[in-house]
Amino acid sequence: MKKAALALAVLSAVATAPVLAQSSRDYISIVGSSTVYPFATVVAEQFGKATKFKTPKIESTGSGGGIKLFCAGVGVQHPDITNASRAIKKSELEQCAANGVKEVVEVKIGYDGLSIAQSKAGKEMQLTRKEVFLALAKQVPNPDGTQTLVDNPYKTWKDVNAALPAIKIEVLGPPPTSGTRDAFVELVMDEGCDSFDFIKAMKKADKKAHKAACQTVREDGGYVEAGENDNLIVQKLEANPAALGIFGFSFLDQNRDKVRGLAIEGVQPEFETISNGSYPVSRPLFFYVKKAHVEVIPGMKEYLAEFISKKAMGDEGYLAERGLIPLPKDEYMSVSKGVTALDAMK
Amino acid sequence: MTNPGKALPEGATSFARIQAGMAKRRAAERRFKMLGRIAVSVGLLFLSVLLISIVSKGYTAFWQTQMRIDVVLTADEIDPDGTRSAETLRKADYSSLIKQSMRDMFPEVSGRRDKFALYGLVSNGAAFDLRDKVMADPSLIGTKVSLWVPADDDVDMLMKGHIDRNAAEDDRRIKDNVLGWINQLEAEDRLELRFNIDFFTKGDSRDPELAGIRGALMGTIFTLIVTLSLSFPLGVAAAVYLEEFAPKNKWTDLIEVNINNLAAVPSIVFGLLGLAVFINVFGLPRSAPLLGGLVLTLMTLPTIIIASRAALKSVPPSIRDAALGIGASPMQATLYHVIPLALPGMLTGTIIGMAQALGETAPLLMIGMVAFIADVPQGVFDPSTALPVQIYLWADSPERAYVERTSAAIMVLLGFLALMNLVAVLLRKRFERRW
Amino acid sequence: MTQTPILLVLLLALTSAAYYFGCKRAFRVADGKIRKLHSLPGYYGLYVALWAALPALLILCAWLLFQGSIITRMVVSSLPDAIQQLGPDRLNLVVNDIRNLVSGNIVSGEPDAIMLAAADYYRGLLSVSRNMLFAIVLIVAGLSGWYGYSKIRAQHRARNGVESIINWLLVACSTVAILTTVGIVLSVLFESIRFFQSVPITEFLFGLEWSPQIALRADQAGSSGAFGAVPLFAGTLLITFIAMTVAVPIGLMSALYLAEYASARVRAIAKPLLEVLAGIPTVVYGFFAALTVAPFIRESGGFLGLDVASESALAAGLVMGMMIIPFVSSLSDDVINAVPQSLREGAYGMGATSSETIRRVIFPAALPGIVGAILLAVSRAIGETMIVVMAAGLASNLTANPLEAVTTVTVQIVTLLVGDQEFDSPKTLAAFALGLVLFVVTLALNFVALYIVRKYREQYD
Amino acid sequence: MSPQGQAMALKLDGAAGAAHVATVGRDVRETVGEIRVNDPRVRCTDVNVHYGDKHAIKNISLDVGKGEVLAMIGPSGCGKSTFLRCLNRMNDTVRECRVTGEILLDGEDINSRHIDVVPLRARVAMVFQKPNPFPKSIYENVAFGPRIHGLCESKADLDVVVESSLRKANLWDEVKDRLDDVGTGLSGGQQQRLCIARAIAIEPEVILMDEPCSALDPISTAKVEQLIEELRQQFSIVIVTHSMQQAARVSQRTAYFHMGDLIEVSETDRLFIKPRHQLTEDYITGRFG
Repeated sequence: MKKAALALAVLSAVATAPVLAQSSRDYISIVGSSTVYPFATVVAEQFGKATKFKTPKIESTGSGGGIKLFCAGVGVQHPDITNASRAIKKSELEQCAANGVKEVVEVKIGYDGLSIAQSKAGKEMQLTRKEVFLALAKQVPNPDGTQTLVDNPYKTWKDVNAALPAIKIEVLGPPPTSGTRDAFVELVMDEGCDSFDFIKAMKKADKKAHKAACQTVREDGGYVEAGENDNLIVQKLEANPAALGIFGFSFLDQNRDKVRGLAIEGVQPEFETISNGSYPVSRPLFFYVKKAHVEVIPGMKEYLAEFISKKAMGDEGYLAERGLIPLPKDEYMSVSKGVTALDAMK
Repeated sequence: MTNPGKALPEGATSFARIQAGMAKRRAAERRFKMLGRIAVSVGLLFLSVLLISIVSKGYTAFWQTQMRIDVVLTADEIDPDGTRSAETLRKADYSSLIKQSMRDMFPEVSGRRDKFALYGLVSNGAAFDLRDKVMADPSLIGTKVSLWVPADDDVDMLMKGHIDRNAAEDDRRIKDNVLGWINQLEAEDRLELRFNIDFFTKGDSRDPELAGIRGALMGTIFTLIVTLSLSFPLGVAAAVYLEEFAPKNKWTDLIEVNINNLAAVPSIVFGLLGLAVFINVFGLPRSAPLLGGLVLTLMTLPTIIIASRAALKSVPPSIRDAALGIGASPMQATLYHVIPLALPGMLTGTIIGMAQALGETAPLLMIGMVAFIADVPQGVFDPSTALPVQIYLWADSPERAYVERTSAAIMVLLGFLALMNLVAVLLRKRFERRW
Repeated sequence: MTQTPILLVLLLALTSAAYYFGCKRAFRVADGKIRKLHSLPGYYGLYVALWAALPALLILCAWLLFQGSIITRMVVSSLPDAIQQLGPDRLNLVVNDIRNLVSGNIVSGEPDAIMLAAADYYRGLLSVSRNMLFAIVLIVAGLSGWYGYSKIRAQHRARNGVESIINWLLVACSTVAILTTVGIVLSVLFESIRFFQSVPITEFLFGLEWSPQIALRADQAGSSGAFGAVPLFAGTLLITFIAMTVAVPIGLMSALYLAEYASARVRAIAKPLLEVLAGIPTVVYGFFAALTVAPFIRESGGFLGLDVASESALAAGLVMGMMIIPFVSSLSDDVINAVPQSLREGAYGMGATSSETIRRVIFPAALPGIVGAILLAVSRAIGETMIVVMAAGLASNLTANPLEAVTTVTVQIVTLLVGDQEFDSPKTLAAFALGLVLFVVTLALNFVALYIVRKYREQYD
Repeated sequence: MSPQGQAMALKLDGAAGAAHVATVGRDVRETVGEIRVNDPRVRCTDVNVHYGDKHAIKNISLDVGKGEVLAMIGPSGCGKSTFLRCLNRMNDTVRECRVTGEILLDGEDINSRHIDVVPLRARVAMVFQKPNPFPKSIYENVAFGPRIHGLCESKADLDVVVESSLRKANLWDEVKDRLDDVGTGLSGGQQQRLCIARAIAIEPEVILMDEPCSALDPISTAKVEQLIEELRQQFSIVIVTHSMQQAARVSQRTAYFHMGDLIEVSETDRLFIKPRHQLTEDYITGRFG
């Protein structure tokens, strides 16, 4: 009898599973970038507490994984919104369209500063993008002045620039799978690289070679791929005063007592300097909305409204409090207009 | 004494030789025993270092700084039309009331930046606390209420000593003027460390001072219920079949190799399986405890089957023979004699499997359980996280106050584990035997 | 759907009744003399009960499986043409809205008349379906129960019938393992094949350089983009080796000490305490490794004049070994306890000391089990993810120096799958290929383990 | 087979010839017969064993003479095995077991807490009820004792010891061609003789046998009994048996145990022909047990 009851219980458990798998969804489902995640969650929480709707579910899947899920199709089993720390690619949009996700609304929510930081115990340094490029690229212009590329010979910062201290080059940064790395390469390495005229000239002649020269990071230990956990980088910096770390501005802001940001080309990473554009290393953040879902998933419109409201995205909004660098006024206006009208991307 | 052994060298009786060797053997014995002691103590030392580092980081999270504020609930602000309808009360701007009360406390503060900092002393959650209070008792409108609300995480960190008051201003997250306000509030007895009930009753939040583990805990409980109710009967049934009834042939060999192999398959691969099969083929909802439970079931099943088979194996064949010998069918012999004897071993294996499931994070990464979910799940279909995932998420959060909460969540998780281990110990103690 | 439990309870009641009447009837046909029956009366009861429950449950499952889609189809066909033309995806959303309306959830906006009508229709269909289900399940249960009931004779072999049903259930349970394996293979195989179409399998397996830096965007250049997985395997092995050098001696000695020397009190306290180590979530170990152990090793290395990477393999391996101790000790302990007491007595009876008994008699006798335990621990170490993700770093490094940073297979799987990269690039696919390798390796490991265990078992039986 | 021939070796101790008077406990029965011998190898005085609350052996005094086979008989659970295990402190391996009293081996109290049980057990080896060869080769089984006790310096020495032990155990001819086979692969009788060979390889003074033939067939039993007879030349043997015929066949003296008491001990012939105690008589005439 016991066995029979057991079997019955098992069978019933198996039986009920598919039934509810088809049940309805009454909350917003959001996926995407781990960089946007902390901002999206704040909005979601505010939204959940202030309205009668359920708090949206937000998964941190990385931008690529998020877009993959987002583009898989239209319907309850697919997410409504994806966050991204980079703009969606054309190929990805095409993939979306092929799967029936034809109308996608792009929302630019602000900027994220990328900071290079060191332990407070370390010797204070100032860097330029050129120096960073020389220290971290796989191949650099030959130090003897000839216009050729050689494998990076620099071991210490002093080798790069005699004014810098003789500390071993050790930079903890995001892995190549990360959008943060993407941004770092584009904003720092590319720029530093183009400060050499002969490389810049390559751009016209051989685009590919130019990119290979500028965007390839050394793999011999000078650059340490430290994972996506920025807190861990902070902790590691604390343990190792000689190392530098690359991470988002919000982490720097939270850990001011442990680490200090390095000035890039003389500009300290500060809230103001990033917002007004004088700090050179910052990137835009986005989220993408599936227009087909706006009308049918409960709370979608209200969530969008909450996100673009002044108290969230404005200069003194709670997102700014969390370290998101707000959009300039005119850009904010146009984004806000676009979202209200639900203008789909082309 | 006895005849000298013919085979032994002359002049030495075996006893004398034994005596001569004893010192060395005693020493070897002592060394061996000491090695055993050292091994056990090293293991325990590891455990205690780990636990001490966690507890010392996390115990403060069980207290939370609360701030007493006096709020004037002006009717005009909350309910200008006087309807007292729930919708109006819900939508009112309570945070402006709280800001007003902060300004009342520190009338000398001026300038946008400073005011911003002043408002920041109170948690974002205070407005919602106030709203709930007003909605529960609308008659409060128009009066002045004094209530305790959670203070901001920075204030909390300062009160708990995680922020050094004596550090230079530049090195401190709290600036001098804010520190002055906090000192004043302290002097007025408006700041107090109280037991942090919210930590156990609330779901996740992006504000450390409001974040709780209830959501993750419920998610874990639901997940484990699903896992246990599937994996235990399945595992025991499979083990009983393979150990007691299965004929020895290619097919059962295949099953056996399979199970052993599954036990060794990395948990993250089960995550891939869950993603491909349960989500993409069966269309189960992402992030649901049901899904997590299914994946963890498949993951723990081999553990349980192997442990159960070992338990069955350790029941001497004489028991089976005895039952069969008096005319019981194999099924009866198994059901009435072998399984009851093997049950403690099976349960121990199941508990180990459950403990493994309880701490598992990697496969849940793949099936969407690493998510921000503020609402406490109500069933196995609601989106939810699990405790270890919550720990992973909090550990990844920039706010410093999450460090202690992470450790505190770990402590809760370990509490769970201790409970499960206790059950396992009791079982083992009760039933352990040597044949 | 909330009525399903009620139905199940009713079915349970019916089953119990069937059991009761089955027993009763068995008594009756035997005139109260149990000896006359082929089986005990309880088996007749179970026989009838199983007859009553199983067909009804099968119907219930099938019904619930198809009910949703059938009702949905009917509702959709009742909707205005304009909505029906929407295409399957959009329709799915509309249906979701209707379902939300039906179950009284929050809906997207003010429902219009069409939606309300559809919802009403849906509700109606649902209740009809439920009633029908109720009726059909109960009737089937009754009929099939009656059939089972009518078959009861004194010489009817009820026990054999029941036992063969149970046997089949047990067989079904044991095939879950096969299904799981098939599922795993299928879910990694296809993507791996796609990966091997763009990267040759020989390069993947034997290439000495791992640097999966494909350009993130079409207008970017990546690094070398090498997919040679040897450094990953080497890193995994290095960390596993370190972990095992920590875990095996400590775990084994603990097990031997606790089983053979320790007093009951010490054993009762120490054993579960050690097992706590196995249950601590790997996330916690990861942080412990990265924040406490790694800096400690780095500093003590610096003190000794050694150059230690901040993400040294040693730190990850050490902490992983710590985690694995209880796996070795617990499993070995069980094996050691299973060694017959008579062997111990045989050795003691001739004047062997405890350590001699352990080393020369118990240990060899328990060896197959211990080897099994250790191999289990090895595969656990190879597949461990969170610790290495947090403590072992990502730089692929072909080295045997435990003080340097290495990366492992699992770390790369995680990094490749939850990064920000484009989702159909070889990078993500590489994760599946690595998963496949991991799977195959553990398979091979187990074959070896089983072979060893068998060989020893033959010798010691 | 008659023990008469050995009677001279067992000069009865005159002083202890009379009934030994138990010193404590009303439930303790007095022992009838000759508990003492002239030249004892082992002399036990007032031995008590407790398993937790259970009083398993009650105040027993008994001698084991040199070169004699002492049989212990009695119904199941009477304590004969427990008493046997006292003689080489095997009860130490049982938790909760407490042994008191004096057990002198060649005049040295082996029940003292200070005694080292390891060399003791090398002097008083034990063979168990169920043959328990180690899961190793036949050779390794016999070599185990000499190896751990360091009795042989070279492989050649060891070979000699193994061969002579196997010969003494009447097993050599049966196994000499397969010394590397697993010991557990032998037949039951061979296994038991292997265990005996294993015991005598360390040249003990006393061999304890706990129902060594209970798991064997009659032919194997006969072989083991013959072996015991031969071994008596060199060792003292204490054998527990529940077969009275076996006791009669192999032993010079027999002790009858009943519920933890030593009821009677006499020369074997005398005990079986003219039991002095009613309980003994009941037992050997098959009235109970």
